[in-house]
Amino acid sequence: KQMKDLQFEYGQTLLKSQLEIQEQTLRHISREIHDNIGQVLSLVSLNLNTLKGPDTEKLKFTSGLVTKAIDDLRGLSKSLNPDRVQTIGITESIKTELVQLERTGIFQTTLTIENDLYDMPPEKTIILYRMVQEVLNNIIKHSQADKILVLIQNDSVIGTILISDNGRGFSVENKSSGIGLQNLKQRAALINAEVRIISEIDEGTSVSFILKS
Amino acid sequence: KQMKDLQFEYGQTLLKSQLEIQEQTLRHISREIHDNIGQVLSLVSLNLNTLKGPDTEKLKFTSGLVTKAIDDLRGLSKSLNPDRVQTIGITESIKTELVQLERTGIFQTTLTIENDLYDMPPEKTIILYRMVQEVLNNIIKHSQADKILVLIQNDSVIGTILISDNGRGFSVENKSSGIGLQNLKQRAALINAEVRIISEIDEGTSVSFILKS
Amino acid sequence: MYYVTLIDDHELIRQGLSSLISSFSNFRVLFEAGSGRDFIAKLKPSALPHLVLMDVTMPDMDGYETCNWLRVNYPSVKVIALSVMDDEESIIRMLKSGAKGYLLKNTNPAELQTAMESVMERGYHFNDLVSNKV
Ligand SMILES: Nc1ncnc2c1ncn2[C@@H]1O[C@H](COP(=O)(O)OP(=O)(O)OP(=O)(O)O)[C@@H](O)[C@H]1O
Ligand SMILES: Nc1ncnc2c1ncn2[C@@H]1O[C@H](COP(=O)(O)OP(=O)(O)OP(=O)(O)O)[C@@H](O)[C@H]1O
Ligand SMILES: [K+]
Ligand SMILES: [Mg+2]
Ligand SMILES: [Mg+2]
Ligand SMILES: [Mg+2]
Repeated sequence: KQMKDLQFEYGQTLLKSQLEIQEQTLRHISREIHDNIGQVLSLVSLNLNTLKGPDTEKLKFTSGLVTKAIDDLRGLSKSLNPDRVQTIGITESIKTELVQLERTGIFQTTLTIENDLYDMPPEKTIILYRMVQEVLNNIIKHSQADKILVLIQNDSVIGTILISDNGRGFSVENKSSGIGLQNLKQRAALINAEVRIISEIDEGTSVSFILKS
Repeated sequence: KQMKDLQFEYGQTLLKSQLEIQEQTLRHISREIHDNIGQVLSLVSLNLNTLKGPDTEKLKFTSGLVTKAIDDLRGLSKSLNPDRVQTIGITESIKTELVQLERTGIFQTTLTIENDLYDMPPEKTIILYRMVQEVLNNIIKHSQADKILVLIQNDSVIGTILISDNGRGFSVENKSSGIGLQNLKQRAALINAEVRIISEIDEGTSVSFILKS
Repeated sequence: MYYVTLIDDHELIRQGLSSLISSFSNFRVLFEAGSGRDFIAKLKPSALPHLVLMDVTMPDMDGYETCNWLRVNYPSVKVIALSVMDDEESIIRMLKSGAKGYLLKNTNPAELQTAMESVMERGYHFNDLVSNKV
């Protein structure tokens, strides 16, 4: 009994230490980008725009590249916020994920919101977000789909997030081993939610999270 | 009892989810820097070096700035590795911290290694590293010191990390509340280590970790 | 001729801006400062700048504080914020603190000059960054 408590505590402390180290890295990088690299590139950009020379075309092109690098760094700097998911909420986080999937050029995605979900506590948001990511990762890894639909509903007592793909599907009973779907159920139980998986070979897959308040 | 288990599991899952999200952010940013921003800037650098114009001085200067930005990004990309501390080990991690402290221009640091510590399990390394960081952060925040000494010893049964500063010191008995030093003792217990704090007003502070194998 | 002061903790940026502004025929750099505190120490009430180009994040005394200080003590001195950040919060806070325009540091020189002229002649400069926020 005491032994078990100690092991628990060890596990907790380890996770916390890892988290703290990563948070510090994120903060450090965000600061470096902001205080240093972004500034230096701004100056490059300023200088390029005042350079004169015979090769104006090339100068313009190069200057465009620097602008792109600055914009990209700014984007990174924003996504570095360790509390991003909590701050923007689950619906916005899903949007961001879908935009990234679209960018791959492989998936066409549709998000439909029939009444947005109520705000939920930050901890719940984080666990739910990881669950959504697991489902999306499964689609990327296993489905061979080219369309992804996400439907968000809220009938004031129960909220639903439904994620479906038009891929190869699988037999839910005889699925191969993996810990993703197992984790999903465990995590759902912890946030008072339910997971429903419907899939049929060649008929695509749909996973829904039923959120009870 | 069951209730307690559930709460604990919830806490674990929450920490894990946060860790996973951060890891993903780190990986994403590392990839972006490497595949995208770094490449774009390399192209900028190339272009600048082939540009001709009346203002060679400015061109050279600007090109130097781009090279600096590329080098800095490469440095960031390295520190983005989520497992960095585990990979390079505790002694190297301490070196990196001290180099950063030197860079502030406020502290002069000395690291002495009398027999390096034995390799330890990755989890232990991470917890120990956080403990070292807490001590260094306390020096930064509270000590008003300008010198930091770190001594690493290993007499084959017991390893020691001693960190001392030449700052204002404090009364260990009547210290003001903070959770840093408390955490230190708890964490030490978990990795089978001991913490000794010696401090006296105006006489500096030294904190040692005694690592039993 | 308008006199300009540059406040930025990044020395390279100050140098770059300073040499750029020296090429604008209607502006001259009066002095440079590395933070709000440094600025206040160097400021001579008998020789105020017409315009300040102000960084946002600086140690010691940041752009918001310095802007507010100017608004209270020398309301005639105009401020344009120059930053690498384009987030809503920074922009709104700088404008609320009294900045008459907000530009990114990689703004091209022609637009910078236009903005400086606009603030001196009309009292403000609206670009997309600013208009979307007010
Ligand atoms: N959207 C999907 N389309 C097709 N097959 C799927 C889909 N989602 C899951 N599967 C099938 O179910 C199996 C189990 O999924 P699960 O997420 O548990 O494990 P995994 O993804 O293989 O590994 P991991 O532990 O990394 O998640 C997968 O191996 C795959 O065969
Ligand atoms: N190296 C040091 N030099 C001088 N005083 C110190 C030093 N280390 C700790 N102290 C004193 O001991 C107190 C307790 O330290 P502790 O790390 O527990 O808390 P803290 O640093 O104030 O807050 P935190 O919870 O963020 O760590 C500090 O507030 C400070 O007064
Ligand atoms: K001039
Ligand atoms: Mg999976
Ligand atoms: Mg502390
Ligand atoms: Mg700055």
